[in-house]
Amino acid sequence: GTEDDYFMAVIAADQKIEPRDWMPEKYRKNLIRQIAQHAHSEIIGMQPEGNWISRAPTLKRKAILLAKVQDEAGHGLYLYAAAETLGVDRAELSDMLIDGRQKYSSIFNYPTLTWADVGAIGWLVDGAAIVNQVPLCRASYGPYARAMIRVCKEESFHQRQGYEILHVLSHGTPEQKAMAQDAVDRWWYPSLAMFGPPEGESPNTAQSMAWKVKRFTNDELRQRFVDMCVGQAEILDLTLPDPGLVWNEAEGRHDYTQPDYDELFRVIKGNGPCNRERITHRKAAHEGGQWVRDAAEAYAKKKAKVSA
Amino acid sequence: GTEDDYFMAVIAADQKIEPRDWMPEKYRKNLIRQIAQHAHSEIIGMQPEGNWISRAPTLKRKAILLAKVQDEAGHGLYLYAAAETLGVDRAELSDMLIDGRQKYSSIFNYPTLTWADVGAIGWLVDGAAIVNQVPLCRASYGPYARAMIRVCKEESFHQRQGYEILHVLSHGTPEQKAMAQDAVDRWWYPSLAMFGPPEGESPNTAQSMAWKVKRFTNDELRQRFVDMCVGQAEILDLTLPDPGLVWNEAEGRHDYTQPDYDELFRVIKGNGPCNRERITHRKAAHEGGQWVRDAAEAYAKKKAKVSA
Amino acid sequence: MNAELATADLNLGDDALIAAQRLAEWTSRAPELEEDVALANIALDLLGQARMFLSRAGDEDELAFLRTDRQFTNVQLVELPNGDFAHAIVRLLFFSAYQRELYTAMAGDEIADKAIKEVDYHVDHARLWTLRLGDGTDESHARAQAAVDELWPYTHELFEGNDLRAGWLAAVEPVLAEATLTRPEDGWAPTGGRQGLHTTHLSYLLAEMQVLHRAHPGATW
Amino acid sequence: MNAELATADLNLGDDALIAAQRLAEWTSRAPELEEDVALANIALDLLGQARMFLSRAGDEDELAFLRTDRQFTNVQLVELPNGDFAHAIVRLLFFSAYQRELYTAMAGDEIADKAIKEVDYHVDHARLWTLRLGDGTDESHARAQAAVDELWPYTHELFEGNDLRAGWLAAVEPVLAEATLTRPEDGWAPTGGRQGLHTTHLSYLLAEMQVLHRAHPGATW
Repeated sequence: GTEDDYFMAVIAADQKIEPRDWMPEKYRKNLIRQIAQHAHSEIIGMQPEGNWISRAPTLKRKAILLAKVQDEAGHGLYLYAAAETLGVDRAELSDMLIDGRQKYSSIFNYPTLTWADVGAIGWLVDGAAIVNQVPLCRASYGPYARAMIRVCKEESFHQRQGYEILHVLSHGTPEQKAMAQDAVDRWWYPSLAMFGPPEGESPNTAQSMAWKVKRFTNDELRQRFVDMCVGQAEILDLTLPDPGLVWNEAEGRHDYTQPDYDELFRVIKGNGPCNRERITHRKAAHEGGQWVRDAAEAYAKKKAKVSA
Repeated sequence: GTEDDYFMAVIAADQKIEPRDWMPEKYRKNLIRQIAQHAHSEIIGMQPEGNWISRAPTLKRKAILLAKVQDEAGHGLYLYAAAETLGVDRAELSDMLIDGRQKYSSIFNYPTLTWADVGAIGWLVDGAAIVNQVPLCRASYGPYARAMIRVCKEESFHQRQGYEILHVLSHGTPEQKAMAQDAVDRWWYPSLAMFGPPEGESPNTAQSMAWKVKRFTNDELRQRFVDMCVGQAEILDLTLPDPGLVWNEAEGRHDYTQPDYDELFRVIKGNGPCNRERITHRKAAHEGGQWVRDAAEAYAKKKAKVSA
Repeated sequence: MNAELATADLNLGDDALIAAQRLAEWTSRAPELEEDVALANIALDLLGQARMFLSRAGDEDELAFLRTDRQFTNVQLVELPNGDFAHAIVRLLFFSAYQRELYTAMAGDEIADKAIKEVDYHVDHARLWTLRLGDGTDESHARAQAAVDELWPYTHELFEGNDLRAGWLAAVEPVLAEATLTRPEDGWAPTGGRQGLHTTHLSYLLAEMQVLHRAHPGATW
Repeated sequence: MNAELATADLNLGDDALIAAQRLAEWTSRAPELEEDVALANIALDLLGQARMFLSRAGDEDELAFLRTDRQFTNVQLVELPNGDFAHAIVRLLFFSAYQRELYTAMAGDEIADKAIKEVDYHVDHARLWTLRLGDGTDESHARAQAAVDELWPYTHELFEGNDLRAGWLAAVEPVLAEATLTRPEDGWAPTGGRQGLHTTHLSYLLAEMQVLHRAHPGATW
């Protein structure tokens, strides 16, 4: 139909679809799923790093970490707002997170065992997120693209902070260096798995690329991430835990060992080390806050009545 | 009457009154009050020392402290059993503790701020308790006297353990020694106050002495305690925080500064540092355990029905 | 720098640091996302104030991570364990209204002048939520009143050695009244914080806060 | 002493120590006074076992107080935070039934032979309370079932590298059945404890347990 033609023309011209524009129902649903999953990831992502706020080793590090976790809450807010322009509301999305109908990034189902994990999350997890997200700043849906520009800017700041934490540790005492290496050993493969399964196994890729919601395949992005990390690991004086990681001169890229996708699917299906804990925590905060939200609503109604 | 004559004759002959014997109502009530207060003190007394079980500095000290706190629960059990022989039940006594109708020793309304407090409680608080309690092993009411024999035996073991903790600390590092002195500085006057106000201000003393429930005045016991502590403090190489504490050659005893009885009365009336916390803790444990006691009762009834 | 000022800096730094530590425990646990942002923001402000005061008194990290609870001189109000959200809000109201009086009285002091703008916002945030909770539902009213009753005794310690209480009451009482909350009678007035005599909660808070720093003596982070 | 035995001693010592630490947290919080005595008694037994195993592996206090969570090799089951009394009882049932199988299999080992009598009592105590809770009131049944469901996945780790599960199931399943509790399906099987990969709860437990010892390096107590 004409609407569909117009929609595809906007996409083809690399223009933005805006909330008032007509869009195919599948495009809308797909976007809601993707944006909500991203928002949920920010919210759940507060937990593993939040775990170290109370124990940060200096006051400066405590302030930086607290600010970072606060930024994640902020990202959650922009992203929920972007999703709301597509006609869902936040309470509904929140329920879908808690009851498992919508997912969040599986990376946050791993525990943060030491302070160095805060560094490794910044360097590797935020690093992978940026590689994933930078192309989304050009996504065809306007509110999403604009939210991503802001998110990516802050994420890259976080990534540098994580890198710096690891740099200090790896140039510190032997115990600190061991702590940094241990964290990188544990976070490397889960970070690679963040790009999703290889093509063919990822059901949404082709359509998302046609709609310019997604612009590169999982494997392209993963490769870009690996290539980026190798040089940084050298400066950090830390080893990436993959003996198969070597420069391939012919291809102009690194060969590397794929992550264990069986593990990824186990974690996605709910059986990672922390899935239950993450959802229980979120649920407790949400349900425990019901009386507060009720109070705010009751108060607002009283005030509206008085001023009416 | 004849009953009263017989009762007074038993007392005069230093024999024991037993649960089946007639006794004046005031004697019974007075005893219930005293035994219950003692039992409550054991139960509440678990809290200040329990505060250091998780943080004891060696596994051996952890075991000793845990065993001591367990003994206190055990003392609570014997003493409640002794009170029950006078026709009250434990649930009632427990309620009276929680709602403030019955008291516990005010000493337990002070906080245990450092590990050395565990030593100071053993040395001073258990020491004062023993001075108070040894005469009660000869109290006229049989079940109480017998419970006190067992309690006193264990208390004197606890007192030696506390003394030993302080001895190790005061002969340890400068920080440990300072910690020990700080604890003694804080616990000395509250321990002196454990013997109650001076005579004339203590309403129950005269009657209790006539009934041989109590055998010495508060001041006699306090003097005995002070005289006992002076020599021990010297061996500990710790200072008792009273510049007025001097040997009185003429009287054959030490002069000393009285504790601040205004403070004692403030604490008794509920305004010590930890009164609210102690009762809140006990109440939470008691109320939080209601469903467990209900389950045990329901199960016992089912089993009784089956076997009937 | 005279000794009196250094003590004042320690007191104010410790107050702000421990308050920040408790508030930061709320992170990812707030009743709504906006409040997660707001509480973290306030905790960050307090942490910033703590860093400035402690740095003026000495080395901020040595002071924060290598003293025992017997050496901290914060008021007991800020060290009490977190309760529900009403507890957090009422404590913030009481504490930030005190900070506002104090920083106003310190006018001309570089740190106080900088912090006063932050504290104005904290008071306002606490005030708005106190109204919503006190005058919201029956449940929120009961919880807010319970928090006021529990925390009121600990406010006396804020005014030891200063004459700020009248100003503080003039700020706090109208908020409680508008929130339909009863201002408790004055009575029990726990004390000791300024002399390093704390509730037993502080040593647990410090055990957690200091564990990593202490496990690596002399390390750089 | 060979390296394998030292590792086994560390594993068993860490299991018992962390279990004792959690159980001791119940002190003064039990639902009745008799149970305060009983839980403290069991905690003392476990602490005694921990001391014997750790002393055979090295210096008990160095091992208990100077390792990080990445160096502890207890199973995750024992480090999980305390829940309600049903959680404590079900965990004790699962853990002590495992200890009984293990110590029985170790017959001839001095420590195991001594500990087995204690563990018999622990199993019996846990069994009796499991029956009372499972077959008591609706509320206690629901709480007991929730504890069983939460803890079951963590029992798989107990049987890594041994063949004790059949015996354990033969002991535990009839207790659950008599208590009218449903034995969960096997599924999720969290692991890592034996390799020093723990839940995030352990490092908090250790921060508290070790704080005093670590604050005074080299001191005698």
